[in-house]
Amino acid sequence: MQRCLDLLTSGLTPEGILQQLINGVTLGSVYALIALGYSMVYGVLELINFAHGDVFMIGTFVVLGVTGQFGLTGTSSLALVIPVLLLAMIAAMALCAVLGFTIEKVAYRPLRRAPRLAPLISAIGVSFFLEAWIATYVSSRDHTLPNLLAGDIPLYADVTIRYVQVLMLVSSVVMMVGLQQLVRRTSLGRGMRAVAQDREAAELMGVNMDRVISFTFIIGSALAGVAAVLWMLNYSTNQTIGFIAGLKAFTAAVIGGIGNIPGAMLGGFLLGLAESLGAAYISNASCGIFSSAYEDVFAFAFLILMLVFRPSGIMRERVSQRA
Amino acid sequence: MSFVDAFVAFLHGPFGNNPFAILAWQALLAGAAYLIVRLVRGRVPRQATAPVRLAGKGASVVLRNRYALLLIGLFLPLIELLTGGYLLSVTYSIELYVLLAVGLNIVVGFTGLLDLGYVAFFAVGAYVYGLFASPQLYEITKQTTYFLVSQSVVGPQPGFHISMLVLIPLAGAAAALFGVLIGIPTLRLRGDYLAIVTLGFGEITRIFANNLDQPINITNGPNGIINIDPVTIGSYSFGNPANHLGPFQIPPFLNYYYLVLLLILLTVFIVSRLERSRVGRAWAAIREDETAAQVAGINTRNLKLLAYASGGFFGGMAGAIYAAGQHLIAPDSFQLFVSILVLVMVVAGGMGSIPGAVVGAIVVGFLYFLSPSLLYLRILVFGGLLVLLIIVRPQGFLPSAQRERELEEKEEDPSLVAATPGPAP
Amino acid sequence: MTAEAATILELKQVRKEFGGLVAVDDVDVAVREGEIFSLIGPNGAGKTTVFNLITGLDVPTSGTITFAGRAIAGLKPHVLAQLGIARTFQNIRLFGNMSVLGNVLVGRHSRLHAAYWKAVVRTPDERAEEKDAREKAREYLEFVGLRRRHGDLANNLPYGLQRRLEIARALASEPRLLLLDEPAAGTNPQEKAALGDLIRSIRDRGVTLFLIEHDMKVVMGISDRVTVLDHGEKIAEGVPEDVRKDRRVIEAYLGTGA
Amino acid sequence: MAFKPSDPVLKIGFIGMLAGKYQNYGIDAKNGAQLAVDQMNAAGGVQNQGTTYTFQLDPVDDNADATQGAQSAQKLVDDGVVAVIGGIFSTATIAESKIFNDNGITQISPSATNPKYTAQGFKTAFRVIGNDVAQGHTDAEFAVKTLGCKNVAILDDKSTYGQGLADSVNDAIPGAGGKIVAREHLDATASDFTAQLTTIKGKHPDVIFYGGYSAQAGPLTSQARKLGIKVPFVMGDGCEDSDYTKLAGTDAEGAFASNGGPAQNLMTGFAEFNTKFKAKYSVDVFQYAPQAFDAANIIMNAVKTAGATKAAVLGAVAATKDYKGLVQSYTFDSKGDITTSIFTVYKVESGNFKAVKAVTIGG
Repeated sequence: MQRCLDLLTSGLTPEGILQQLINGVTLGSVYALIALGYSMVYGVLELINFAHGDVFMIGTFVVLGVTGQFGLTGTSSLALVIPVLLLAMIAAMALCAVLGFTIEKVAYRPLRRAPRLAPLISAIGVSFFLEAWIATYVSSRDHTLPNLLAGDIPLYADVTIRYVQVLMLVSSVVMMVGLQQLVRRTSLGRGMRAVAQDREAAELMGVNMDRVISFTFIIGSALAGVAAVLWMLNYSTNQTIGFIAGLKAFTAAVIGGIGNIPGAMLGGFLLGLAESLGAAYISNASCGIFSSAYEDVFAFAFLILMLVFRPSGIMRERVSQRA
Repeated sequence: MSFVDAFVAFLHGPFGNNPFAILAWQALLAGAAYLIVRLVRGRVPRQATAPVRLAGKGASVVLRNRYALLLIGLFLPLIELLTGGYLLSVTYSIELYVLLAVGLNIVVGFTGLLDLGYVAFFAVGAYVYGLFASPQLYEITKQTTYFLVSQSVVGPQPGFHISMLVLIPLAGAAAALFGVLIGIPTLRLRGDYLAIVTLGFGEITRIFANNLDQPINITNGPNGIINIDPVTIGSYSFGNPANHLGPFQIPPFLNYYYLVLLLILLTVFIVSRLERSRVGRAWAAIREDETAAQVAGINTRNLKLLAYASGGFFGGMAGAIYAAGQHLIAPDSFQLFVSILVLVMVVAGGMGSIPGAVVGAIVVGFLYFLSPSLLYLRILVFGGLLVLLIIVRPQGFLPSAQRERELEEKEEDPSLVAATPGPAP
Repeated sequence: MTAEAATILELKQVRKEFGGLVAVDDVDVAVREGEIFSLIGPNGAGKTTVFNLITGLDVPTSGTITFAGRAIAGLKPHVLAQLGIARTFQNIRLFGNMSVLGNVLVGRHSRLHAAYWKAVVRTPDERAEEKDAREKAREYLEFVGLRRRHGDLANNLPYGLQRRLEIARALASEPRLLLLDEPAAGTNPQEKAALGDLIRSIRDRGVTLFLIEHDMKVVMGISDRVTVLDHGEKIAEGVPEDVRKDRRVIEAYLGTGA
Repeated sequence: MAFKPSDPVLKIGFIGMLAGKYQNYGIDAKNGAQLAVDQMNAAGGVQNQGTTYTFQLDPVDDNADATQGAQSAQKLVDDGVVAVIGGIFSTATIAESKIFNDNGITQISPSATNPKYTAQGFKTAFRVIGNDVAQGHTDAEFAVKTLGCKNVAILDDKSTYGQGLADSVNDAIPGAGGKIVAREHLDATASDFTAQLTTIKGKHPDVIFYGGYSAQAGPLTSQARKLGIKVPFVMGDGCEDSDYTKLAGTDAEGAFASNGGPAQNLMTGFAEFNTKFKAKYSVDVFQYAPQAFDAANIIMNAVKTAGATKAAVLGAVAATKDYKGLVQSYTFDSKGDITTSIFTVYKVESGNFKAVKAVTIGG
């Protein structure tokens, strides 16, 4: 018992907690960006676009390709790094957008009136296809970028926040605000909201459904392209990361209230925090019964609890009454 | 092999190793395939009910020829043995998948609950068998270290070694109970949400299996459980390679093949009787419209749990036999991919159709299990075919024969044969 | 009409709110055994919510619902089916990919009792029960005029017949009280007349009927008593002739342009 | 080729992951075995009782998966192999060992280090590499005694290999005089390890031991450095490869990793081996090619001494004593483990692993 109490308090330092918060928010910002794509597509089509995570994964390989082409290293000057990263982002956004558009056209559109499970199965097929394609024709190994944009800002004691982390945070919030404006202000955004509310009614009102859906996929996938750049600045990639990242992002979207843009953002941050704090402190909190290897269990448990007790999500978006 | 090589080269295209060139070539191929599909299929049907109208034919062909199929099932392994044991080992793996597909079909096909975590039941069954028919539980009490294990004398094995006649049903029951436990929190969820939650449960199960070596070593973590007893009836051990029938040697895979065949027959028998009973009708009603089913007097909660439990039971039995035949089980064998593979079998065969699940498992299984050295390429082709299949034939190879069966009943009804056709009142 | 008939269903001060929005506002309704009772009101008047409260799909925020002397608010739908309440839906909810006969057999579910394992073994009592269920189901199909279509998929029936099938499915549970949610919606005048006959003959079998209608003309012909609901509130009640003349009713209906 | 067409050709099986996440290990070992077979055939094969035997390698893929492993093992049995080299990863190897044992086929793994592989009581299971217990001991002694780091943090990826090795280190640290200040785990599919690293940072270790593969070890090292963790990393053979130095980039500098066998420059004949290897496969030796090369030679040698039946090969392999291979001298004990195992600790200097210490255990 005493051992438990010791465990409970050991390692709980202000620096540690602050560092874990920063870790969590950084991870969460990428989840959030991917979650936006899930959330938008689900809002409009009520479809879990299982292949969305793989679109993101392909984005990371585009980033690798572009930065590799310019031979970036950890010692490259900012004058080279920044334009190349921007170029990589544009390339990843463009390729992901084309891919998202194509996937919808080929794998989902023919199934719009098919039984409910059909598009989900199709999405799983696309996901497998993309992963295996990368593994067969590009690489089945792990890859990282060199340490670009090194440097950090001291915060407290020996805790610092790195420039890359600040960039990740700021970019994801900017993207979220931009998307929110797009949905609120533009006619296309109105169309999206209309289709999300009631597909048939929107069609009767003269909303071009196909166009709205295509556009939803394009925007969501382009955001995954942005997420890919940010991801590569901090983490590594291989052909399988899309599936895991996608699942986490979907969880984030559900936590925030699916179909809700700020919700997806908030859900991403919350999930990132839950994972970081969970992995860091669960061992202490459970007297050593659970170890940090249960990290993924937290995400799934969070999702399950959320769906069971508060299916509308934190932001209380209307959950469609499907029967 | 030359055909496979040619196929690989064809997919790779003539433009060298640049991924973009390969992508462009494959996009071209896909475009051509898409055009052909469009031409063959005509326009996309505008009605959700279109697939159903096509239902029936294929499944009844299978049903009518079921005795011929049974004969093939009985003699196929003997023919395969002429080429050695490899084909038989593949056939045996596929058989386990048939059992899984028939079980999952109860949940997904009959009841309409999309379960992406079915592998959890398989795992529970396998671990129940593994724990109670191996030295593992003994080692828990021993608090072993690696040194001790490597020095322990292997002779008569310590630990529990319970008979398979008890363990296989017990494994099924444990998986059924597990089905009820994960069913309870998901009762209110529908469609995609349910899919993602069940997927989560499947992954959680695997992660627990991988981590329950601490603080007490129950599952032996990533190493898995080894030295699992083979199925033994009396003094006949299924795992003994020295078994002989007259001059013929009986390889272990053959024993297990017939055991699983027997279980498949039993399962198909039970499941098809359930399908035609009030339970099966209630499941179908839940699949079609849960609210209307409730109002029609169906206790949807209990019947959904019953579906999970039944599906879990057959999955658990399959897991137990897998563990017995495999000699070793490890968490890595219970990946999400297994759930998806079984689901694809059910969908490809035709959801809600027992002959469909069986045929789907056989076709998809052979596609998948042959040519293991082409791991990624076969997943590539597998993924592509999956999309193509669901677009061209969303109802599967052999969709539910329900309608056909009702028509058969019509023939049995003398009053109807006598009735003159006329306009409905 | 016998004024002395016992009350079979009574709603007292029943209220239902959805997140602050009042759908049913302290409504009192009493249905007497053996009558054809209608609840009418313009769209959005809260009629379907009343049915959902009676059949257990929704739970009232406050108030009591009594069926055959028993408080039933909050009971599960399948329990209520067991007790003898059946219903149809405004937007027909059949089991589309099941046969016509299969739909009625599902309706019979709450009157069947064979256990899970009995279906597998096919015990004699299970067989007898299934045989009986099929015979009963055919009788109900005969009753609504669908006997010859029993092998068809429910989805393939024309609209009017789907309505009748839904009624047959509801009758298969041998209800004491049958709730019909806008049974005339989308039917032509001819079908409307036939429907009136069907409803009367259901009453003649001893089933109490509770109708919701949007269209006043339909109910006035067949109902024994009528209650008018507007914006979740009861505004009139009585025999059709009286209700038809009620000032508030006329206002409500003219006000919504119906 | 120097042999007559009528000479009997014996099949030697190879089983391991040839396509997939860790295919580089399998392909490398397969190439090593193939090279041994080619050299033997070029030298005219082996002779036993007047018959000249030549050899053919029969490679199959097990996807490092138990189910697939059993099937593929069965395929080798059907093909009539006299002995098998493989598998590469422990879990699949253990699953395969049952099939080979059933059929009396000798199996020599060049790389499966889990102690349980040879502890099942199968007479057919051998390996030409030291097991995890010996390697864990090596790493623990190195970290505590050589580096002088008393406080050790242990991290693993919860894989059969990673956790197995980490557990062995864990058991060996107290004996070496060290103290374990943190024991953490990663999920093998995770990308973000900062939570575990932050916890470790708070425990102020002098050294971090990681049990796992370079795919995670590379990013893990980078993330540790970005968090300001400056203590050295000590790892196992799963990380002693060019993937690690590539993934971790400049952060890899100063990291240590142990591996079975002597340093390549200390193996007699390695230079020649690598030259031939590179000429044939146009890549450098990655990991276990030398061990697989030796395993193949042990099998072919057994044919030479005892003949071409499965039983004869098994008997001769079990009796192997002081066989001088490329990597080391091999003697099998009664379980099928080698009696003497050699380990070498390497350090990353200017982007490459350089041998810094050799350890011999047993013998």
